[in-house]
Amino acid sequence: MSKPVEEIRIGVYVCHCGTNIAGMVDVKNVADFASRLPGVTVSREYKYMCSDPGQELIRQDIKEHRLNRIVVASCSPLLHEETFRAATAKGGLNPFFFHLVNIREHDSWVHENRQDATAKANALVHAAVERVRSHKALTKKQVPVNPAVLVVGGGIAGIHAALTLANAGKKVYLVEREPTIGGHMAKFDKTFPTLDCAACILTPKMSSVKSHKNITLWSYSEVSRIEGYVGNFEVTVRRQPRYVREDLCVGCMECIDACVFKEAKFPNEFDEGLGKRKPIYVPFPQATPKVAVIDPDRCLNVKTGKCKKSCVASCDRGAIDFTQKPEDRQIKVGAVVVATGFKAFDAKRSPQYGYGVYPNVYTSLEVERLVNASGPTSGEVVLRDGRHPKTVGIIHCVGSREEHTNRWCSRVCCMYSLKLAHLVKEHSGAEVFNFYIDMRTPGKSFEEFYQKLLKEGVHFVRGKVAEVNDWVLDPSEQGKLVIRVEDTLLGTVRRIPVDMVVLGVGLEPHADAQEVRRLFNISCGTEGFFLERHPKLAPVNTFTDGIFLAGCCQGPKDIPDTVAQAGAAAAEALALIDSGHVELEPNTAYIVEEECSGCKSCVPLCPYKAISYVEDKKKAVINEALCKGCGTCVGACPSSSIKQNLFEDEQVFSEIRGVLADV
Amino acid sequence: MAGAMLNLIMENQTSTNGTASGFEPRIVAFFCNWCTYTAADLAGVSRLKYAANVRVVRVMCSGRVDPQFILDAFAKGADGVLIGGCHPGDCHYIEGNYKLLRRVRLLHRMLRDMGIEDDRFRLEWISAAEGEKVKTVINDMVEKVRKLGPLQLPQRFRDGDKELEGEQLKAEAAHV
Amino acid sequence: MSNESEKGYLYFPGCSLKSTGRAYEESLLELFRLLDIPLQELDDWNCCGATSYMGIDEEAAFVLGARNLSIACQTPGRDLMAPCSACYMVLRKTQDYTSKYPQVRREVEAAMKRADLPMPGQVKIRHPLEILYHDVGAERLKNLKKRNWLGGTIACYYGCQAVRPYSDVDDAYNPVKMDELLRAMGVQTIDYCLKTKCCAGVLTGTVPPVGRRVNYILLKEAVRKGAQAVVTICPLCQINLDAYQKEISAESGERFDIPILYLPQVLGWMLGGRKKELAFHRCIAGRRYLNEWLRETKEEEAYV
Amino acid sequence: MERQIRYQREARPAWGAEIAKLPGCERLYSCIQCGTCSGTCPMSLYMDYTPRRVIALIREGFYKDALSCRTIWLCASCYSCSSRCPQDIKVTDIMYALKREAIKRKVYPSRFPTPVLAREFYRLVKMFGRNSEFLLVFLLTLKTNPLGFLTMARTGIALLLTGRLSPKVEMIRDAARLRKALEPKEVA
Repeated sequence: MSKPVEEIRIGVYVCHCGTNIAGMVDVKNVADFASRLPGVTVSREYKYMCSDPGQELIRQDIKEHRLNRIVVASCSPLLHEETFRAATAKGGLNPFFFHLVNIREHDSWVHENRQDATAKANALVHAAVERVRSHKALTKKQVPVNPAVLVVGGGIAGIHAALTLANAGKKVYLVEREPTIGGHMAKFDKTFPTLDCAACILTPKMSSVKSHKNITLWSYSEVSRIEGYVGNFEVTVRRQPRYVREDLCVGCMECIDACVFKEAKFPNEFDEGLGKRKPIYVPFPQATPKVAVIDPDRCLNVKTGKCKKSCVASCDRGAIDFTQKPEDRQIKVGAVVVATGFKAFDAKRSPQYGYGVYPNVYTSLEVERLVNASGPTSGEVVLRDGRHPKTVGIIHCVGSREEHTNRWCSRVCCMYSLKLAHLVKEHSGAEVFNFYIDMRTPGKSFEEFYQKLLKEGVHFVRGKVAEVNDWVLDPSEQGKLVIRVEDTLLGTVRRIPVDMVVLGVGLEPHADAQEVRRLFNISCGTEGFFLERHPKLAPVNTFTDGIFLAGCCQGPKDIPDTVAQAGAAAAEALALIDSGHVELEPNTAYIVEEECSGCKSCVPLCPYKAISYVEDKKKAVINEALCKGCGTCVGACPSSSIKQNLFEDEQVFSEIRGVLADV
Repeated sequence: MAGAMLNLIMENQTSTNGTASGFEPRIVAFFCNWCTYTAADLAGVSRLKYAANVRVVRVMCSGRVDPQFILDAFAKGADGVLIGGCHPGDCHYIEGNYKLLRRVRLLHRMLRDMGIEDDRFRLEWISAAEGEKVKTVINDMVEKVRKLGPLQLPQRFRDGDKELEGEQLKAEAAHV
Repeated sequence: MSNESEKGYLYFPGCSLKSTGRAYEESLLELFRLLDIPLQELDDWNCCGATSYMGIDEEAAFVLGARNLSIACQTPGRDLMAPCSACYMVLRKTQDYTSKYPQVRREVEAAMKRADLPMPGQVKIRHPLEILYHDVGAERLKNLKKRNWLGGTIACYYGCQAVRPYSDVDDAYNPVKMDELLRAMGVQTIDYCLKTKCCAGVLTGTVPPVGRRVNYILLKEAVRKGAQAVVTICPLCQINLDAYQKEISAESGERFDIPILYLPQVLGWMLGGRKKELAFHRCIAGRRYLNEWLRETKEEEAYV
Repeated sequence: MERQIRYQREARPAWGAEIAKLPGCERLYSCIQCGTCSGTCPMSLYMDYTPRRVIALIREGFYKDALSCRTIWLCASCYSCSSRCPQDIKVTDIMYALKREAIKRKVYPSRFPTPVLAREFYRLVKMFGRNSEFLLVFLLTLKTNPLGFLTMARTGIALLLTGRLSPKVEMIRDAARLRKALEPKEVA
């Protein structure tokens, strides 16, 4: 190059990270090694480089030793790259003259031999020293942020996030798949440990969502496409036809009475199938929006076109509209809160408990509806065969803590099982047995709740139930379900005949979590819940900037934690929006015009249509505003005329040279 | 410096556990920022243990990996090259990994023709959640390359050059 | 009919099918003859080691299995049928362990070398129930059906080892294939929740009170649910349920006299097999019911 | 009165770790003491320690109790525990490992027939390559309970009458080489 060659003066800093690095890597050896590499002016080791004094060290050295390149060997760039860039900038240097070497996550934490780990650290530091020589001064690009937010999922997490954002004056789109918002919480009777009524605390929030001027609520809708990037997402929402016009329906339910099906005969999803509904229905009295919906799989008119359509006639507002089609809405938002919730474990996957075989085996959600005053039995605990149970067994950990099903503890089952024990006992006077492996009551006032249950005379048997069946050994078991379990406190096997079995099913990701993950370009952990950016320090962020998580889609949690997390996600989204702009990494690609042969092979490679071909010049050109910095065109250019900032060929080659220098 | 390095290498060889020859393969890896690099971070956070033979070069997308990088790594003495990208359909940049895949297919054939065994060059899809896979892939690859033995391309180049030089000298001598 | 069943199968009888479980072998051979599926007995097979060997010398247990597998591999291209649940399980476990644990593999390799036998390659070990269900299929059985089952309602008893780890016969807790086959053939079966509960295995011999109690429970529940016969797929299950009914009746004061049959006996009978060939005469309990249920036609009787 | 306490000096935790190294026993330390194994075990009602407790004993290194208990000899190898364990512990294989240890150390309960049967069976198969149920029952009864012949008689006669018990011992052709394969392990 024609520029005057400046003398390269590199500062290398090796972090101990307490013993996290120093315990496995001989940091002194690494610093010594680096000090002997050409161009290295200063090489130091320090206990915690990310601490203030650590950063100060860099700043001072830049001043004192006229350093113009900085290498820090510490942890993952995903964690502290920004920290040290800032420290470099504080020293008066362009932050992109800095490079971070990961000798913790990729080295000290994963190796067991000190010499091997040290040798690897040396090689990686060597690579960085080679690399920074060719670093250039770069600036971050600023892009304005669209102040609207999309909230996906209308359970308590989505509701709370939407209200928080809307109260802060932001435009919110709340998209819910079901005909009503409310999620699982709307189905619950009471909430633990305070036993306050779920509907009483949830329904006011639901109606605020409906009436809030800043919230656009789209139920019976799904996000079908999302494009763009942090601050500027373009989203397509598909609204399913409910065959009832939302703008006209007032929820008077005349149409339901008028339906040609005189009897409600189809299982109501909201009642877990215990209650029945018609093809046209409102899922439950407080449904929001309170607009009827027509089930296309049940409605005679939708299915066959042959129905006298008495519903249409019954509606004096003319709200019923069989011509509705799925409709796509386009919106622009700056941030997205994903709050898609969980799915209850399918109890049929644990066949030893006889769910689906014996009618008196219930899941916990079914019992929530059964004890609910507004449920299908008006809160009366009556079995499927019409009897009232005298003894009830509640089995914890169904589908949880198990290699064959789900390995995790679902976190809420102990507490909701205690709650159900209390409610069932209160509603039916039955003798209740709880079967648990470990009693997990770590939340506020949880242990006190357990104590209360102990005093109420609920039986607690420590042991995982081996099987439930109707095998009879003696007359006392006749007509009962028999629970066979080792009482691990007594150290013997017990047979306990009961009338009703309640399965404390665990929480798991939705069946389509993988598709949702792809849609939003976020990650799932091994168990399938969405992965947060950092388990401690970025619990509501994802690896995609501008997309935040709230509620059980990130992992099982109870209502207080869900609400707290939803608030946090809303706050993160607010922080993003109120900053007004986002800074984009300057890792974009550019074309060196004189070297471009105009072969056009790069043009179709770009998924963002950032590359165009200029006919009169016979050259390709990259629109930097559209480039996302993947470098695919760079890797494919046959004449090497496309470069990528931060990942120039020369920089990668020197890194390769560095890691292999000791061969 | 060279002394210190040699020392380290010597120590390395005595400390290795596997083979009698004490050969420890050097593997250069190109990991994409979003999936595989993050998975390697996860392996670290989970304190999984794997062989120390792999040196990771971070790229934003596996699509950035230029065939030259791979050839260059072999030329500079790598015994193996590993590329880690997002699973098909999961690419942060929509489909950079597909574009890489096309190059890799071609390159595999080329390398084969050059006498570089298939096991020395590997492409793996590893998502951000698959820390465990980082471990198994690295261990497996190290094991396979260890069995193949050193590639020693730089050495072979030097030998080739020498031979060529010799031939030239001979030719010149004959000419004279 | 699948490819496998056209080729036929290698057949590993195991010790029980040559003695206490003779009826199993006889009826199985007859059934496969009626289905026109060739079976070839494994040459010079040895005992699989059953459950006892594992508890004394694990290596020896796997060597016993490996020798049989090695012989089977000398006739490549055919699956190996092991009707006895213990044999089936042990052979499969041998494959599993020799592939999963290098130390086991090394030991077995050394032993095979001593016996001058090649290390076994991959051979698929199959249980007759699963062969009948998948390779033959209910459709074909139905097409070949010659007789209706005039016998009583049946409890399908799967036992333990045929459906447990190392097996792909059916679900380990709730197997249904035997019920499905029999129901397809028009036989009534009960919902038998003890269908995979153990029959106590050799404990009926070594700790008789325990063994008899276990079998009492199995019989009692089957009868309570309305079963008039039990169908098994394992020689040990059969003998345990069959041979001790008198003792069990005496001890419990409840009278048990219920035929314990093998699946191939019932299927073979419905496919037109002969009573004698299907070895019904080897049943101990419930003989009077069998006489009543199994009526051969005049011609058949005359044929004798 | 017997004192009910376990002193730590009697425990050898390292022994538990040794067991966990055996094939099939590797998930021993994953046990969450839920008792599914005991609950599903058809024999647990007769055991002195439930299978879950045996696992606890091994893990804590109480080898004497773990090896001399009746539990391991009451295991009928039905694999119910193994297929149902939520932690995928192969409990049956752990029981086998304990049986082998107990026989090696000769600490199994005396005159308890199961280990005797196992050993007789082992010898028969080693000798002939196949098992003779007739001979086995004969040997077993002789060694554990000579009077048992009387109680066994009814079943025996029924089996003989139906042609299901034959005193003939079958020997495989290649018995010599099989013995060679089993050779270096001399047990029992």
